[in-house]
Amino acid sequence: MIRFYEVTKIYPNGVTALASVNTQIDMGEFVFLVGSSGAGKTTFLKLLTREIVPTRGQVLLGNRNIARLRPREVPYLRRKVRMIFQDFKLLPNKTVYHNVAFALLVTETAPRKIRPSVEQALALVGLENKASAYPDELSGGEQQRVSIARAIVGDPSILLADEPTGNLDLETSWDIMEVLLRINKRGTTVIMSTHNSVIVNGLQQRVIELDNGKIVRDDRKGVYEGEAEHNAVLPG
Amino acid sequence: MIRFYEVTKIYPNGVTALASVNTQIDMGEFVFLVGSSGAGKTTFLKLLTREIVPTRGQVLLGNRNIARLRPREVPYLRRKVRMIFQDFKLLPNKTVYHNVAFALLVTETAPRKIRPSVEQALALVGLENKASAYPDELSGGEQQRVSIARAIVGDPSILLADEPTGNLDLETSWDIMEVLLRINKRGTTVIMSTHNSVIVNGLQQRVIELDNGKIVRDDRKGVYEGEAEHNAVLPG
Amino acid sequence: MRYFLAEGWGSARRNVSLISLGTMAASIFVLGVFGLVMMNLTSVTGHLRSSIEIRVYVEDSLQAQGLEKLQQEIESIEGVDTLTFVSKDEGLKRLTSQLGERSGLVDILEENPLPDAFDVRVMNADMTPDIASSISDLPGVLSVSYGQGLTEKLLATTRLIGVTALILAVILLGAVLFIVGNTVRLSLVARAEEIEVMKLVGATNWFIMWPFLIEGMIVGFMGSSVSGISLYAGYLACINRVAPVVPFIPIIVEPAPVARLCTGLVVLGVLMGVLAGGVFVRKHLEI
Amino acid sequence: MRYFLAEGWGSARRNVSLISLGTMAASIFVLGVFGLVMMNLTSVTGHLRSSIEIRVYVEDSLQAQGLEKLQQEIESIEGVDTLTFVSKDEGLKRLTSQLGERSGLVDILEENPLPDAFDVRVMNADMTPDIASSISDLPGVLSVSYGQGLTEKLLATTRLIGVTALILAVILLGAVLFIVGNTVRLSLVARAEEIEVMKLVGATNWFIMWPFLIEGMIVGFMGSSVSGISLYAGYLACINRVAPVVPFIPIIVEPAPVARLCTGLVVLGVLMGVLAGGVFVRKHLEI
Ligand SMILES: Nc1ncnc2c1ncn2[C@@H]1O[C@H](COP(=O)(O)OP(=O)(O)OP(=O)(O)O)[C@@H](O)[C@H]1O
Ligand SMILES: Nc1ncnc2c1ncn2[C@@H]1O[C@H](COP(=O)(O)OP(=O)(O)OP(=O)(O)O)[C@@H](O)[C@H]1O
Ligand SMILES: [Mg+2]
Ligand SMILES: [Mg+2]
Repeated sequence: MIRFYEVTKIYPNGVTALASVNTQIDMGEFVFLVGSSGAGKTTFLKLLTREIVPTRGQVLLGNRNIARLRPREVPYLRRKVRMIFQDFKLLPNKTVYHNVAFALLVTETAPRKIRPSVEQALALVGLENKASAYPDELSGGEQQRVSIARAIVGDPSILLADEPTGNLDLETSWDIMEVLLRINKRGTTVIMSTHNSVIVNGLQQRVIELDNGKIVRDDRKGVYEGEAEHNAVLPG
Repeated sequence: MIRFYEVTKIYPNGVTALASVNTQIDMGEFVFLVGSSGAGKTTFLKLLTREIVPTRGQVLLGNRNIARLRPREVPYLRRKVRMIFQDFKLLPNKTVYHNVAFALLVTETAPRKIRPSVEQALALVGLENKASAYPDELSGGEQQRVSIARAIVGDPSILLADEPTGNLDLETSWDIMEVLLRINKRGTTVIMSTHNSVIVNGLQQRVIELDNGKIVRDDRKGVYEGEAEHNAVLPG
Repeated sequence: MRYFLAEGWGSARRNVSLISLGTMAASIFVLGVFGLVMMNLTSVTGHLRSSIEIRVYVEDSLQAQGLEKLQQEIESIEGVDTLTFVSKDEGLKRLTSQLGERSGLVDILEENPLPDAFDVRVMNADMTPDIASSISDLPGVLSVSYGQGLTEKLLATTRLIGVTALILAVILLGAVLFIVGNTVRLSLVARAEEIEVMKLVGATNWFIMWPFLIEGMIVGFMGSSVSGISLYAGYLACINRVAPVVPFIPIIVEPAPVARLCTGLVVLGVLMGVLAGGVFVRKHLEI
Repeated sequence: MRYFLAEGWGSARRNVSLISLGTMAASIFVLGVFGLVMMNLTSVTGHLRSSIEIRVYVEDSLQAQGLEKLQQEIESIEGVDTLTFVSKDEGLKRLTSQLGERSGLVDILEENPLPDAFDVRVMNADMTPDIASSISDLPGVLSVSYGQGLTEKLLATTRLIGVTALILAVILLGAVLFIVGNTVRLSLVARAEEIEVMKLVGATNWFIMWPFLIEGMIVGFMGSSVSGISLYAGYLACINRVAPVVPFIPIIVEPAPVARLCTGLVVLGVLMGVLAGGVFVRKHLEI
């Protein structure tokens, strides 16, 4: 169980990215995190991997306050809570295969289990034939899919997906959503930030909407707000 | 006038990103470039800024073969043909303001014209209040908007937008589209690659669709194909 | 473990490139050249200092017994190493050969004007003046000569050379440590991002650190081996040509001490590499 | 232009950091120390070499006229610098003082056994043996003495020192150029991306290059100034304590040559900085 209790995050330069956020996400849930650009979605997710710590308030995982973890416990947190990064964060001097395998290596997975797992993950995102390419030889969407493969390969108990379909066409996006939903079915909690209204509306899952660092909506079976409205009022 | 004549691009690792592409885009046109991830969209755009040169065939701008430009002519090409990069390519040690001003500085714009132009561009993308932040202090969508501001600030004659709304919510995306359309109205040719079906369908402009490096569709007043179909067939 | 070695080696090959390797090699080479110069300098000044001796002229009145007593007294002075008796006849022979061209002068002498003497060697050349003055106070001693003036100059000079060489050694070693450390670290800066990603993906600090340590070790070993070996071979090749030209200068020609120096350099290189790599990751891990 | 300066300075402050500056300073410092040692060594060996002279003993049969003719003949030999007449009486006086303790020997002589002589100074000490043998072939010359053996040793030694110092200088300069160049370049590697972006945004090559050149110049100037100034001040401070201790060694104590050396170092530093910056961008610009 994930709990945010009065969480406020103010960055060193004075920007308030989250302001007194309270919420609870149960194990096994599938949650969409929506909101306009700069609303605080990435900040929300980063708090869960302890990439940042809250300025005030507590982020609880189970009963542990994540900010209070000892430094040497952090790597183990990050093996349970995997993130699909908005900016991919691939290692430029490793091939696609090794970028994905790396996530298993660090968890000290038995070597003989690594190859089949990696190959399966790459197949899920449709990159079987790019295994030996380096990140800068990939298109934007392909890099994004490598980052997804790396996050799902170890069957994490919590999967954070930050805008995982931003660079993908709708068809590939649906393929990715299928993967995420399947993982969720197996019991993994999935929190996904997205701007893709088609997907949000199509899946009817829980939707948490952030605006300016505050939670302004929390719907079971929500839709992406505002789409209809904007679809009608065309510019130009 | 932009002309692709039998353009083939094979990357050093043997991947064929474009195969015998022929097309023509007139000055002042607005073109959507669509296609699945890895279809060759970014490759198509990079050929126009001479970031890469075709393996076979010719890319003509006016009557000049871009591949044949002398090295010292390339900077002047890139001042006329501005690109919004899919991966933003911001200078990490410059503030937002200076990242945008930089595009004017290199064109030897009169110093007193720089500040108002930069401020106007930042206002257009809604980042007036982030002028003094550094790129790593911005959210994904904000970085994308800086990259857009930098591309439009010099009123280029050709604007290439590679997935400019990938990290933006629909509302901000429409604001950006308004800006691009306004620039297009003033005579700038705009070629925009995108996966955003809502926008493509809403604007009914020319659509070129790539698949596996080939042009498979070229519609005046096109729509984003496949949306209806996928919207219906929900996974899970 | 296999992973770490493979990783360290692989990344050493891919990233560190020739720059830190070259810097390591160049620095170690300079250090080695300096070390060789120092070794030879020490050998030369040592030779010079060991050639200093005190000539003690004995009063003619002294008989065999008196001579023996004086000898014992001199030997009992602290710092005296060995002592040789030089009879007046032998003294004249030596003087004749010392005067060289002008020895005709001696031939016209009717009688040997020289007294008997002792040649005294001291343990530490720096003590020569003190010991000489102690000896001159002994009864039966006519006069004491150790090239007063010249010997003091020689001693001061060798001392100056020694101190200067030591200061230079410290400066050079400091500079080399600084330069090599920084170069290895700079060459790793491009990989701060890699460390960041590893941390985000859940790698433990040790897991991240090992490849860097191994990489530092490899760079240190390879860089210093290159210069150690070329120094060893180059020095011995050179010296075998130089030594015959200046046979009177006691240059070091045996391979053993040179080999020891070069081995020391390689060890130093490896230590520097590992340290630089270790310090770098530690900093970026913010442990 | 204002842009370039501001940019070069700004990025020098932000990026290059203390590492290349420190490396530059350390390297230049080592180079400077070596330069000072070389200067003093040259001064000392020069002093030693200039103290070599040829003593020409003249046959007793030679009269005033014959002496004059011989003097002219010697002076006309190539390489002879100056020539002083030493009468037999003066010669005896000098010998007396040379013999020091043993001068009692001279007192018992009834007659001065020494011949008249010339002291000949040569222009280049290396030519001493040749000139001496030319002189000894002249009629009226009894014998020639220049400390045969010892002088050859001295000459060989100073030559060895000179050659060694030169080789070391070349090695050291090479190493410093290599190290400084690479460090400055390494510190710029993180900015290869920046150059890439500048190119994509339409900056001309010159526009990209200038800030790097200025930055290289600033780093070079600051790094070498730091060590140049500290070297100058440090040397003069030290030498004023050392010089009185060894008055017989001709150490360089005047500020002028030291200042020249340090200025040279600063110029070298600036050149290296600019070059390293220039080479780096050129490479990444792929002009
Ligand atoms: N530098 C490169 N070296 C090798 N292969 C490359 C390189 N850049 C792209 N490719 C390959 O070329 C193909 C086309 O890439 P491109 O970037 O043009 O696709 P795209 O249409 O922009 O895709 P996306 O929507 O995912 O950004 C892909 O298969 C990609 O892997
Ligand atoms: N490292 C940082 N330092 C300072 N300010 C930051 C930092 N990271 C984010 N911010 C600011 O915090 C706010 C929230 O950022 P966040 O990245 O959480 O937004 P987001 O919802 O992920 O937006 P997007 O959809 O554009 O990715 C933004 O205004 C951003 O400028
Ligand atoms: Mg974000
Ligand atoms: Mg692309």
